Amino acid sequence: MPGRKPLLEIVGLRTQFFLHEGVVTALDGIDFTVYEKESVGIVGETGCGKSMTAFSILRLVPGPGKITAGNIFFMEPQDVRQRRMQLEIEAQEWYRRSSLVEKKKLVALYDYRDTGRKKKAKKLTPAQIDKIVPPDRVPTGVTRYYLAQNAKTMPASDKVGRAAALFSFDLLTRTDDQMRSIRGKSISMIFQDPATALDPVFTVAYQLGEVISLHQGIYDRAVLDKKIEEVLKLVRIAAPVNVMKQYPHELSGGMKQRVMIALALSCSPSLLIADEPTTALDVTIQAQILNLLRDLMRTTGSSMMLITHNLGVVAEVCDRICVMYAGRIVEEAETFELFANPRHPYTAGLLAAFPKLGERKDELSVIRGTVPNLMRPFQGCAFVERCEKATEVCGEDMPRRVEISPGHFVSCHLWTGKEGPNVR
Amino acid sequence: MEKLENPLPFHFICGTRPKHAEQKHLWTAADGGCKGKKSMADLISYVIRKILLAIPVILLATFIVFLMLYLTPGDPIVNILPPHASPDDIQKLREKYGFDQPFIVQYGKFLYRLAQGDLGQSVSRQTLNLDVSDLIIQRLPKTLELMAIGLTISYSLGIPLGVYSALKQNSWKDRSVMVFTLVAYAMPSFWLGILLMLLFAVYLGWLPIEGTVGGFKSIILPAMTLGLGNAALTTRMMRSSMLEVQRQDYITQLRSRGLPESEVIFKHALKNAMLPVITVIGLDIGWFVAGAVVVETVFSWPGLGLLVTNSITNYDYPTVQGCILVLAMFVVLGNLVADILYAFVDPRVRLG
Amino acid sequence: MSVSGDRANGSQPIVQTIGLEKLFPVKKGVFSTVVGHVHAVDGVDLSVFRGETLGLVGESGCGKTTVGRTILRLAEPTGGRIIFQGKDITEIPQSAVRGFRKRMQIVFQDPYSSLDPRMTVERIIGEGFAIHGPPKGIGDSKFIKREKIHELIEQVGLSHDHLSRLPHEFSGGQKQRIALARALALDPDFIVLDEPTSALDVSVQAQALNLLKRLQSKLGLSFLFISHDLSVIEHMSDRIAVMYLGKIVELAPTREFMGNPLHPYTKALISSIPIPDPLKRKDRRGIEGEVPSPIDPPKGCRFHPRCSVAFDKCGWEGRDLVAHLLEVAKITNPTHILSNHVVGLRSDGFAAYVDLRSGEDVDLVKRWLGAYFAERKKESSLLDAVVAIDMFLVDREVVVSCDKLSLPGTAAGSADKGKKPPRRKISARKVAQEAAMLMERVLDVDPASRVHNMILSIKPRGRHVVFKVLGPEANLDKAVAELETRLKFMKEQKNPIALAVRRVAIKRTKGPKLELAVKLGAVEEPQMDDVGNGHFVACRLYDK
Amino acid sequence: MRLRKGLNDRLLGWKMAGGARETIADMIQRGSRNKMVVIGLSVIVVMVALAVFAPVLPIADPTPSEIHPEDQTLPPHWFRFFGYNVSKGDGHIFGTDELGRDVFSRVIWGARVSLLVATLAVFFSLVIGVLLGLTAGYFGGKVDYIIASTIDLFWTFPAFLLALAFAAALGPSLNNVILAISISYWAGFARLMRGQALAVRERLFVEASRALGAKNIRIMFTHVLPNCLAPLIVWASIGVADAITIESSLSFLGVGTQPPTPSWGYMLYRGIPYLEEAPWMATFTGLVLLLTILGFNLLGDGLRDVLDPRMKGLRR
Repeated sequence: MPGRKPLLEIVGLRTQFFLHEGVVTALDGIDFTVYEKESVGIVGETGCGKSMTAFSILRLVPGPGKITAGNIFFMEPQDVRQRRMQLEIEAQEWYRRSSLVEKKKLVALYDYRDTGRKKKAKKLTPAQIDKIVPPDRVPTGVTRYYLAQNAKTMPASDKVGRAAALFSFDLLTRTDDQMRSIRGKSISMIFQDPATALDPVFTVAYQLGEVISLHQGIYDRAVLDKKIEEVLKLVRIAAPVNVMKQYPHELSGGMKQRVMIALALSCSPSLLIADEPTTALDVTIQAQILNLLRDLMRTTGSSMMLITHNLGVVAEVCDRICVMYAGRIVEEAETFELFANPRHPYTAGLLAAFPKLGERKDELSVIRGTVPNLMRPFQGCAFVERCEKATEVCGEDMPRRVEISPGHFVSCHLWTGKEGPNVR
Repeated sequence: MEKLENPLPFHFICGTRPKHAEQKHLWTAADGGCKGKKSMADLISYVIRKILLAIPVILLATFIVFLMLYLTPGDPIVNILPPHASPDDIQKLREKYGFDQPFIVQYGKFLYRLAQGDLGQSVSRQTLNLDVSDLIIQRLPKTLELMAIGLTISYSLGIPLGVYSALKQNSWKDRSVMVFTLVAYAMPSFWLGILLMLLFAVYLGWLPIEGTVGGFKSIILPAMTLGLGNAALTTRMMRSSMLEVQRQDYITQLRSRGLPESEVIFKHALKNAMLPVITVIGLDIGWFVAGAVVVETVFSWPGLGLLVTNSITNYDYPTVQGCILVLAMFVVLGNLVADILYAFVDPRVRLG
Repeated sequence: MSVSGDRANGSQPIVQTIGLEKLFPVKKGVFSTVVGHVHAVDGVDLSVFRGETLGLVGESGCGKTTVGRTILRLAEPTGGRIIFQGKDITEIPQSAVRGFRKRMQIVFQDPYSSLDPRMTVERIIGEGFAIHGPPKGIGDSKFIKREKIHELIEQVGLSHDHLSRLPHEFSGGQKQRIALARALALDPDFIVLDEPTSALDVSVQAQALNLLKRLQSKLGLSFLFISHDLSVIEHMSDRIAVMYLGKIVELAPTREFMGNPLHPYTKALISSIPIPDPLKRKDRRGIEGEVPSPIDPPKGCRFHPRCSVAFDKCGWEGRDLVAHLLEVAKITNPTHILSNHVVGLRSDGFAAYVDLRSGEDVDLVKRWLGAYFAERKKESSLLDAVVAIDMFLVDREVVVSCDKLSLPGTAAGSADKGKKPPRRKISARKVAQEAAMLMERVLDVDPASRVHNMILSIKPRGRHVVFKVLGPEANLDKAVAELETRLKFMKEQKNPIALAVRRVAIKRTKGPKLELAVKLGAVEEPQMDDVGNGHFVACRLYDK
Repeated sequence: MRLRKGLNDRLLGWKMAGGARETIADMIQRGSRNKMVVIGLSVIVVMVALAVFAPVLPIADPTPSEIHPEDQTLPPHWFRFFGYNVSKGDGHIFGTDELGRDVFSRVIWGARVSLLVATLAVFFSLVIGVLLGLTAGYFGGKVDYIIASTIDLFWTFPAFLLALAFAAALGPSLNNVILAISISYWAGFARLMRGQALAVRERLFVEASRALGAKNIRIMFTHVLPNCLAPLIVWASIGVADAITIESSLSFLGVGTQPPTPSWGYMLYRGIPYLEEAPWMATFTGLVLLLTILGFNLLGDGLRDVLDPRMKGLRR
């Protein structure tokens, strides 16, 4: 997208859960970008990894889960970004040229860094190497290695090149302390169920005050109270002074969600992640909350990442939509484009299966079968078992992400090799 | 009643109202959003209800205690009198103590006397005809002292250990704490007492073996014996409660706001995790009361517990009655305090 | 009963409810006294015809689930009638309900908890046979049962080898199919579908909805389809009913309903639903506020506080007046009467109470209020509704004590006709509740009553009924006198409630205190009106 | 956390996708992988075997009719490593007591008493508790109010104090001890059962069964009870440990099993005066007692993890 500044850029993000029963790949190489002042919708069914995306961005993946690959660039300046991409291409070239022995060494090094598990480098076959480091994208580890080798030859003015700034805007390289100062201040999140996501034993004012004083350094009680009142008014709570004194359980569901939004917006973050913000609410309240979110985005100029299973909600609110299935983004497009021309069979099926108000049909079209088991590694496309149009190649090869028209990306074999005329 | 403190400002009760209808309800926004707040009256009503609920427990205790005496197969009268006493003497004494009347009358009288603070007289040879209440009052401070120190040990050990164990979940530190709690919980208090005695009094000779002669030193072993088992229980509860709380959505929410980990754990998680521990304070006091009987016997600690066991061996049932009743009161009181404490601490407790 | 009446084609409804009511008591205080009721279902008239699907839509807490459960007698109704295939089943004993259970069934929302995790699918589906005996047929009953279970599992799109498995091996959608098979086992005529697809993902939901439709047309079933999702309801139903706070506010055939929604709530509901089509995106204003508490629903039209087109006739209450006065106080200066002499305002039903700074201010404030209301009554029907302003003695109330009551039982309820029905015992508390309603009718609502404008509230409190009376002490005496003559008359008429009244007395309570009270005239709830095309709506806008 | 919950649910899903089914055999297999269950169970099996076969084991008579003064307080022969003068008593691996009786054989015979009392007491309390708790929890309303208040009365009262009162009143005998423990312990089971029944009653399959026309008795015993079994089993195991503690404490105070019947509590009581000269009397008895209690506790904790991982921390 020319002209728009990317705010958050996710590249090849992979999040896995290491359980006794096996490894679950909750996110399997996700790429997408959130630009400034836009709202992106992430749509998918239960268990497709949409919430995990949010938690990965905040580096709050729970329990046995780990981010095992990829980068999350946040607020990266344009020049750094350009130089980084340039260097990545160089590194890729360099990697392609290097010998098998060297590759083996690199892969072992990279894999150890990212998954924390040592691999015997010498036993790797070329196929395995290609699997760990796909030839079309060189992982961070390799780039860094390349850079470490060549840093001395770079000119002193090239600060990015001389390693210091290269991945410093990658959230995954931040220390815990740095990360904490980003959470709540620059990236904020709204949780799905306001009933369980507010601390039950502290008042609304306390919880809001805690966050505000932490990130804005306001400790004076009176100033803080005023600020809290302001924030509550911002989310259209009619009697902020009353609500401040109450405990979460004394508020209705809609009110709690407003308080949650107030918490998220209290420090005017540049990115707001809303994880199913209206699923636990009634339709009329949902409409109020969606209106509120949309208006707030418009006035504050932040970006929003709206995660939901409800196609109606994204159609109402979002500028761009990513459709997720089994830990992968299968389609990404501008809202109008996606609803007008759904290219991935899953997207099309989902749209058709959704009963629409005022368009009564005798039978809804369905997607057969159920969501696959994420513990199984997929050879090819994850949707293959449920797809009406699946061919043999779908079960064998993972489909590439192709841009079929400007800004419209699909990962499906029906579309590989059919890049749009204006693209690249 | 929406009370107004001063003529103005009125607006402190009301917020903005829907634009469309001049006289329409602002309460839809203010009340509809906020469910009722706990009022002082509710709290008082709650406390009264809890106190009323304690009455049947106390009655049950008196009944059991009374039944105890009534069922006793050994005749206390025979025990007091010399072996060659005549049936006449036995009869006389029986009438004196009221043992000849029907069950319900005896119980009624018992309750009546109880209400006046009269627990009867001891029938044991050593303390014959002494007021049981005097005996108890004499011993009570010692038991209270023991229980207070025992409770302190158990919470000051159990709560930090539980939190620590939860924070180090699944590490060897956690495992060793868990093994310790398992053993400490399974250890019968009298055997633990014996072991401690063996170690600190017999072999090391640091602390007196029993009795109260050693001043503060002599309370250490009994209090530790009493406190350790409950400390183990508290540790386990605290750990599981802490783990449970850490799994809650709101903890992730707090982390997502960038709060420092120490604040998340020690302010938010701890406060929530303490709640279930508070509910069992009452039960803990029960545990201590029961434990005191055994521990005092082991260490010859001159408290109520020792009085009970001595009285049992002497067939001095009025004294046993009295002691058990007093101990039962502890339990009831402990539960009451825990309930009320909980209502104060947890804003979610429904008082209605 | 205009709503539950016959449809144009004249077929008989399979299930009909008349004034169905389910109240849940709200308890409070030291002795858990009943202080109010949750009006979960408050006078619902519905009928489901053979072979049709009636959709019931509403927000959470509106009572739609309770309607379904009450029709099946899984919850006991507190009022109204349920008629199933022409028979009144409201009061038949539970043992007789069991017979009806074969013919009406229910499928629940949560597939995870609706199957016993310790039973195999075969046992789950066959549970109906274990209770009611094996299905009819020739041959070995075990064999027939097996055949039938196989038939059922195939009907819902699962296979035989699923039968020996346990529920946790299935996905949500499959579990819901099993629950459906269980409901179909006894060949019911009528099934309540309580949010059957709400827990499912979109792609699975579509499968389930299609299955339901197919089975309905194949087996000729009647459905009561309950959901919060209007798009699903629209897809499934022949007719749609909208519920709000325990009442049906609109009922119409689907086409008519979607094409011409009438009730403002329905309109708001439809416009609140996000449509998965960005071209239809619009700035939805929806409705403001939240659903009020069902413990004390708004008087008049229950939707009026949130309604954007509500006008003055729709409803008012004491609390509206309080709100109004507060607003007035806000814009007046501090020396104004309202600010200077009034300490607080409170409301109760149709009465508003004004707490005064001192007793001497009574006349002053009363005069000001009277003048203000008179001046503004043209502008607002709320102020027009004021019928009386007078002093109010906080410390005095009229207390009517009630006895418990023993009534001869009704024959309808007993299973065997021969036996004399047992007498029905009614507790004093219940009598007090009934008495309160009765007295409200004869003293307050009846314009012939001499104390018509004096009664502020009539409420049951334990075994008593408590009256708050407006005006000086003489008014209390007047109220007692009026009440006694009325009671005497009713006792002569052998009114059982009147007979149970023991004593009427004036009771002094707390220390002396004087307030000012304003009484508003009562407002009626809008009734369901037929607006043609089988379309019914309960809204004052469409009053004839 | 919702997230984790969702993950758990899906985990169950994955397991089923692999075709694994939760049968009793599976549970046994899972149990056999749990260390706590294995250790606890082995201790219990050994103790039970020793107790059951005590009469036929080649051990000394625990209650000899004659007292040999020369046998009094003999240290175990292996105590020579600790500097004890061991001239006699090769046969006494735990030494002898003040009356010259073999401590080892008395410990084993004591296990007989303890295990019998504990098992029977737990069995009776389980039956009473399950019936009352099930009735109260399932029916609710007034029935529940009455039963639940009774349960709470007994529950708030420490079981040991109650047992002590009853044992003291009824007089010391084996049957009375069993009775006393049952009376004081049933409330725990009843409370657990009631809580479980209340929870299960709200599950929709109970409602579905009612909608099919099932009678209350049927629902109680085919739906509610089977779904409450897991915590009951856990609690029963822990209950046996508690009952052993109570029994030995009663004996320790002299109101339990009476001498000369060997009982752990009484043996420990007798050991106190001899702590300095004959520490083996109290130590070994106590060690076996501890091991047994630990065994049942371990089994209980392990079973809890095996039967239902979500029940962790349910104690009390």
